[in-house]
Amino acid sequence: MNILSLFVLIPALMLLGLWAARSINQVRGVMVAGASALLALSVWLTVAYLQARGAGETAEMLFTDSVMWYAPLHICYSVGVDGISVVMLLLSAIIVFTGTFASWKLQPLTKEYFLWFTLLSTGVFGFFISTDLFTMFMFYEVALIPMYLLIGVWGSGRKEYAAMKLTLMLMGGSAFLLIGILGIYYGAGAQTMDVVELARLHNIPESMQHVFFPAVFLGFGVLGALFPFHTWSPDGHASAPTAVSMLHAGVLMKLGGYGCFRVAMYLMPEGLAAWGDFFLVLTTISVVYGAFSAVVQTDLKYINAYSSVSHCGLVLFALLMMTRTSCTGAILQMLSHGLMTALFFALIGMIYGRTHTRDVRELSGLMKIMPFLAVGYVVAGLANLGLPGLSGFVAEMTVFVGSFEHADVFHRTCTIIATTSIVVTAVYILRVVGKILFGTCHNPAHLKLTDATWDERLAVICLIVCVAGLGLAPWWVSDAIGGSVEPIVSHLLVLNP
Amino acid sequence: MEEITLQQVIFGIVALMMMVCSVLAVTSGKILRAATALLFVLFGTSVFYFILGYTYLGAVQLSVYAGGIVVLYVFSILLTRSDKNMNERIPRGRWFAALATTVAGFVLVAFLLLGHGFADTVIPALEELNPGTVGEALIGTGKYQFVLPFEGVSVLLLACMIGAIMIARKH
Amino acid sequence: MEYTILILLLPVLSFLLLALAGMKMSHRVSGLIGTVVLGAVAALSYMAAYDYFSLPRQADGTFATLVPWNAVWLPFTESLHIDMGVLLDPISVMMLVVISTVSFMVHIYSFGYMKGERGFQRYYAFLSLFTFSMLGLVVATNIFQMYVFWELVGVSSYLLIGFYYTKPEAIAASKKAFIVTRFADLGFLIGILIYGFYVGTFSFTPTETGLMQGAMMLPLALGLMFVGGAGKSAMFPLHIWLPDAMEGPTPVSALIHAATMVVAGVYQVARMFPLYIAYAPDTLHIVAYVGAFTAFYAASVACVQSDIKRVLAFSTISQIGFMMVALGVCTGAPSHEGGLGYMASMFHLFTHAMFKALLFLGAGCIIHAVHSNEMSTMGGLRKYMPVTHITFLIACLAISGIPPFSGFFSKDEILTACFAFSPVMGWIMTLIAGMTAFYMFRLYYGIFWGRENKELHAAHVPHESPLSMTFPLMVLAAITCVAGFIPFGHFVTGDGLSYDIHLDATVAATSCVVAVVAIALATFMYARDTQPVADALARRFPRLHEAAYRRFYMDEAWLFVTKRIIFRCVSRPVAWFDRHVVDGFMNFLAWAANASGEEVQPMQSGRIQAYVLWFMAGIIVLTLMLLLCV
Amino acid sequence: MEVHVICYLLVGAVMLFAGVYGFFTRRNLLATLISVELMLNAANINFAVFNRYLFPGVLEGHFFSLFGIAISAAETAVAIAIMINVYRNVRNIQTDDISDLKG
Amino acid sequence: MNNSNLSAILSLHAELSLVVVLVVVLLADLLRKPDAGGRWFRVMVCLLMGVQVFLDLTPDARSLFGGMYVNTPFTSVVKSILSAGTLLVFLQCGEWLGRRDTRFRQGEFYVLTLSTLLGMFFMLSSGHFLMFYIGLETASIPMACVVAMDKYRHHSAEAGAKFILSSMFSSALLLYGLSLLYGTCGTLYFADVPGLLQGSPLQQLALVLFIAGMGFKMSLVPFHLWTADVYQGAPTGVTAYLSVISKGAAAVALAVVLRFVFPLMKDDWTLTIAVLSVVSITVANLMAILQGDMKRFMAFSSISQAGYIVLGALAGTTQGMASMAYYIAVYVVANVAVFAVISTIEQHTGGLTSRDDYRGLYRTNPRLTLVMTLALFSLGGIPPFAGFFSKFFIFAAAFEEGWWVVVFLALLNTIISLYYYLLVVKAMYISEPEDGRCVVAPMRSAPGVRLCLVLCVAGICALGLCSGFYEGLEYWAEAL
Repeated sequence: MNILSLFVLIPALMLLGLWAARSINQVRGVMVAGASALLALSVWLTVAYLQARGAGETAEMLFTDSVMWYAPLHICYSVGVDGISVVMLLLSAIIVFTGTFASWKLQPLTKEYFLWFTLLSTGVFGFFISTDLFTMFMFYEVALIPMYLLIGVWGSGRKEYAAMKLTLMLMGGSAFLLIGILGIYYGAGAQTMDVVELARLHNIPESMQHVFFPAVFLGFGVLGALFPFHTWSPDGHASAPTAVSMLHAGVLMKLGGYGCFRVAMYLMPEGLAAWGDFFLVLTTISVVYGAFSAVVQTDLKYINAYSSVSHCGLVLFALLMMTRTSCTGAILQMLSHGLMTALFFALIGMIYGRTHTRDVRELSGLMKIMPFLAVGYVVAGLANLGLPGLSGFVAEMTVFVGSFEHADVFHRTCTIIATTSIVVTAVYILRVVGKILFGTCHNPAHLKLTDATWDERLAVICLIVCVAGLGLAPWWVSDAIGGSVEPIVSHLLVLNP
Repeated sequence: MEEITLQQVIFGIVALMMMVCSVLAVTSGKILRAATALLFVLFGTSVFYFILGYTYLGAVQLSVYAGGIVVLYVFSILLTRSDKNMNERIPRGRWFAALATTVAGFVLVAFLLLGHGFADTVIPALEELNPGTVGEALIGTGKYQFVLPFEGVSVLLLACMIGAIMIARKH
Repeated sequence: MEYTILILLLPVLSFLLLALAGMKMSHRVSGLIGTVVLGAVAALSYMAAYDYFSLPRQADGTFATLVPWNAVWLPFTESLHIDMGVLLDPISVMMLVVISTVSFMVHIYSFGYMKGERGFQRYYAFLSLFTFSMLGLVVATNIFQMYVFWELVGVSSYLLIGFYYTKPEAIAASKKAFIVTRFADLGFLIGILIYGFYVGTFSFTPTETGLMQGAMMLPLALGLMFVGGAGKSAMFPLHIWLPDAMEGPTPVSALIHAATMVVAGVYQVARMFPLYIAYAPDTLHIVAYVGAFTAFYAASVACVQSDIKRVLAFSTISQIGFMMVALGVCTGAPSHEGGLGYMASMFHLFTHAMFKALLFLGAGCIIHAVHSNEMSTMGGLRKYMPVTHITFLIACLAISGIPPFSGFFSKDEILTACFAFSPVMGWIMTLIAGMTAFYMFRLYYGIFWGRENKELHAAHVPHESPLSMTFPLMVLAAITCVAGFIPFGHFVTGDGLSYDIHLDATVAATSCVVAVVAIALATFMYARDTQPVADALARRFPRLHEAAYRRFYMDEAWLFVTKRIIFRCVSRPVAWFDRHVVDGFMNFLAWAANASGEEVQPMQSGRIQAYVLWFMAGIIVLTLMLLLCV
Repeated sequence: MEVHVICYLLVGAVMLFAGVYGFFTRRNLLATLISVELMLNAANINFAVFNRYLFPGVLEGHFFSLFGIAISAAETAVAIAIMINVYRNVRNIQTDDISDLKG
Repeated sequence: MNNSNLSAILSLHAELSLVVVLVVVLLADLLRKPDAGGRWFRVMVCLLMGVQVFLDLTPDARSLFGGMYVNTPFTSVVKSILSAGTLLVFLQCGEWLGRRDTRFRQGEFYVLTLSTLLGMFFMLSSGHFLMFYIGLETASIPMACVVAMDKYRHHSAEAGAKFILSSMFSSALLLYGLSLLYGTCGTLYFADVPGLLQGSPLQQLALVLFIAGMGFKMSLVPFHLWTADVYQGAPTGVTAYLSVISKGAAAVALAVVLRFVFPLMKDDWTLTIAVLSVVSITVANLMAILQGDMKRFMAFSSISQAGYIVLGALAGTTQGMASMAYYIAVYVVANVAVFAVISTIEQHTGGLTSRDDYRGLYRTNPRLTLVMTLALFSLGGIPPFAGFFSKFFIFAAAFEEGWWVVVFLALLNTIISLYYYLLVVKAMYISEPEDGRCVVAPMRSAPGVRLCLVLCVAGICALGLCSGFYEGLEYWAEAL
């Protein structure tokens, strides 16, 4: 059996295990065992992948396997990874692992919660290992729907509204996506659904590309929080329980960028040429707009959600720049944003779990009360605003340098506009840090609160280590990604000189 | 000016009667009168069948419809006291909509029928269809023979019988 | 010279140790760790300087540029990548010495100053982090490494300013400092992007072809980079963060906001100096004008401030203005042909670092003694704190440009360079030098002479600081006394060739006279118990005094920009737009679906006649559709 | 001169739409049912007429009519049974009485 | 009767076996005590149906009775699906039928339902419009009796009356349409009509009348208005049957007829079907949003599902046929599961079918809720449940024929449909009951219902993930 299938099999086994679990300890046991296994697997995969590349493996996808599934429509269960998927799998595994610990004490209906959570992660893993359009889309949707219940049942605030809005908007995106996928399949002569194969054929008529590129890009873009289809993000994230926000902002939103790159751009370069500038403007707006919106928010999660809009906008922005460096930067940004936003949401969840408020006006002086969480928050904030040595800097700089490589003045102007977001980011991050962590605590009820417990510490430390690890030693990730971005970008560049 | 045949005369009278009675059947304020009008229409229909030479069909029409169904109607009208509380007034807007739709439909159908250009065929007057032919076709299994529909209808009738009894009987 | 990497690694190790395990240590242990490590760093720096300058000069008479360490950290493209490494050349070695010296002194000093403070370990950790970042900045092998450490320095500064995180002023000041410099860094970043794109490298020494391609855009790139430098070095109008940054602990102000970090901008311009001279002389002159204006502005504000740290802060701004001017007035690389300013600037940077650190540390002692920054709580302190008094006086004399203290020599070179550029500039700078002497002695008299705040001092008798604090004062004072005689021109010049410093008699005399007159004026106005002249002046020009005291309303302008424009005019509308227009549209779609559902609901009226009416209507419509369309 | 086929068809059409109109306007369920009878009859006439006039060779239309009569009889029987059931439930058979389910 | 005739008769094995079941049930009903619980009687019926499911399949195409009856492998598979669906409905009906006020009528229920199924079989296998019409009527008239079966409940009677009246109206128009077709073609044999079609305006009218009649059966907008009322008023088991079996049969029959009888008028009927499909999906979705009663809500859901189903007919290709049959199969299991849950709750709470009564259901009946959730997700087209695959295939089929815009509009509508399915999910999982306690107490459903639910869940999960079923359908459809 193919090693990659384990990424789907393990969560499936976890689902069975959870179903059979009778006590909360058994549930936790299953979760920890499964999440650790996934983490170990993804680390192993990363190492194996780098070794294989080091040994001179040049195929676009490694560890490939393909089993015919629905022959009449050429649907296969095909798997394979390149550098991009490998890092995405790694990211997902890390966040599932930490998310498990972040929801260690979740009540009530713990078992059900983890069931849906695991289903969600099944979808995520499945998406990243798939190279078949249909299975990709299937896993994409598998990942979306558990969100509804996870937010609706275990969320907070206007959870019903938010859950519904999030689900419907994302499903709206997937409606666009589905029509696009059908367009690709039939446009390419209904011969195959394999992404690599489709790219090699490269025979979708230009007129069809002009129609279906925006459909696919928009479809994935909704999940990537593309302006103006991002409004599910603030409401959804604000209402979701901690680990779900982590997984959603950390991984699920990355599905959007990944899909835009792997499917929309890779398969329809002529469509990209026609629509690229239009979407570039939207993403530029996303980047700046998200940042400015975050400045005046008062709910911590809203701040982070808008920040995610800005950062995920940067992912799409960089992809549309179509240079090797910028695309590498986009992937790095996905990775980096995934880690740091997960960290953010974890911390916000932990703070909220104690204070029962996320309003920045009601929180103050937490540094003294819960120093561990506060320091974690500062680190997350610094990562978010792009402090060198943490992951955000690496990603953003790669994006900006790469984007500025574009020969076109319009693109470079957009880049300069996008760079302004880093100042605004600093404004809202420092505003929050200053308000809630520093100063003296005004609320006497908060004085009695305790600092993080071991499970929370584990999750936070794990994420901080990853954020710092990526920030301090970016070269290997950058190389691995760059190598895999290369064929895709050169495919694009041949057509869009 | 050509001679007017008996067939034409009968047709004209019957057709006129049927049309008038049709309208009466749906407009009459008294339901028993409507049922009577229906009866006349059904008679008229069987006359048509006779004119066409489909004696067997006409006979069936007479016995089943005029003999069976209309009686059923009369019984049920009396049973449900429909003749007593007949309130047929409907709001003007709805009436207008109903009329407009009907007229539109009729105009459409009539227009299409007239526009189709059906061949002007002559049929031999009063030439009857042999009931034996009918019987043969009814039990044959070949093409243009109808044993299977016959079986199907029998199942249908059986089912309807069971259903109607189930619904109508008191427990 | 591979060991130079240790200069970087040691502080970072110390930082990690203190940050991760600091909470478990006693104050003493953690302080010792930090101090000892810094001592080692200082020793290594001196060794590096010695080793470096004792290497034989190259054939062309310059010191070789050494790169003992360099590795690709983050690859972008073939030619563009961020390297991390150590670059040794005269200015970086000079900076190593300055930073490690001042940092070491501050470490020792903090032992006494921060004694018993909550978060002592954290303080030392941050100090180590800062030192590491600053050292990394100066030894950067390429512009992007410089940017990396530039940002790190900014964050360390943020953390240290906000050290007293329960004080609202400290929080606000740290935030302001970070955001203002961040804004300036945006310019730096864009400058780097342009530089990288057009020149094709991030290295300080681009290839010939790269320069050919990028010559057109270099002025713009360098100008944008200077914006970053101006932010860090508190050039007008980006200076507003620096006075507020005094909310941090005083040793931090000495280290970061006087001696090292704030001169990063100067260092950056010096680093790019060859490119400025060759490709963007006009940009360089803009630097000079900005510097000159800033120097004047800051000096005039400093004349009326009452908070001693604020006075010192404005003095710092003014002095950095001097350095900028010195760089800006250069018209060529060779010291004899318009390149004197480069040497002068670096020299002033060096001497200023020492005496300004001394001033701040002295101010720290005073604050430590009277528990206040306000001059009104001081006066007559010379009796209580003799060591502080003497060292402070030395520093004041140095900054005023009185021979034989170091400031005289460096400032004299600057003035010479200015006069060489244009007499107007020369005279302006001389005037500002006079103002410097005036406000410094106003400060000096206000603290140590003048009317004593008896009630306060009776309640809490001021006392001399412990040795851990006075020792650094004495060391720095000693350096201030002798530094002027260092043959600086031998080591650092615009073109790398050795240059003998010789005083221009006219300039020296003029500046001396101006300084003395200014000191005399200050003595006349402030040395006595009462200050009739100063009060009269303040009464005569109330508007001007008020404006100067309020720093010419720059903070109000800042507040206006942030609160009104960014917060209220951009962010609020954007957020409103997001909620009500973008999101409103989504909600509208949902509402529309619901509403149209209610629109079609009457169709389902429950009346069978209506149902078949629809049925019939459907047939008619479909038929018509087919008849007409197919 | 013969009676043209179209004459029969028009009579059928009049019956059909009389039935349609009746269905639209009648409120008594039995009256509605009477209208449907008209409609069914119209179709049956058509079959017979087409068969006789246009395609006299085989008896498809004839049989269609025949079975049509049978089926409409069955329908009527069931319908009347249901009407009586309605009457038992609500003691009335106006259409207004069967418009509870709506919306 | 000669040998070939005998073998011809035997070739009707699907119908014959169904008739045998029918007769056995009729006799058994006559023999049993009317007021007994009738459990064994129900078990017997289900067992017989279980066997019958496998007797429908035939590997080769046959045309019998001079073309009056045409049986193809594909229609035989569809018959099998319908039989299986009927079996599922029977399983879930046990609880309702065993009730004191209905138990003496269960024999009639089975007989009538089976005769409608027989009618559908005839309809599917007909080779002549007369046969088709008889099948259609057999499939609907007894249905009216079953709808009105809860005869002392006013709503059931009302539903029955509405059903029979609108059914008659539509069948009269259909008949008229067929007469026009006959008048213009001269024959009604499926095999002969294509050669005689000209696409004249009168034939267009006939086509529309025909489609309208079938649209009535499938409840396509605007011929759908009876649906909600009848579904709500009919006994829940009957609603389940109506919503899946008769709808599925009508859809396949329509598709087959359109494809093989009207190939020359393809432009006409594709346009009509496209319009009907889009309008059905949209209007039904908009209406479904507003519904609070579960049965009524499911009625609108089924209307919109019908809109999706006819997309397969719209394609009119082999793939379209296969995906349509697949869609129906998937739709059967999901919808029957939903109705099984609704009916169970209804039976145990004395007739509660409002969505608000489902609040907090998860706390009291987690398994039922889970089944309901899976079924709704499948209906909404959420992977990995079968509904996702069926939607994808049917969209692909329509897309292949160039109906991009229709597919896109249908896709947009899936968002709305997801919305209202989630409303139910929300009620069950998220919403707080009015007084904090769920009105539905914990309950244990009857064994038949449980078996039905297990089968349905198995179908929901397996039909999509195991590709064999669809590939088989595609294979059979190619032999069509």
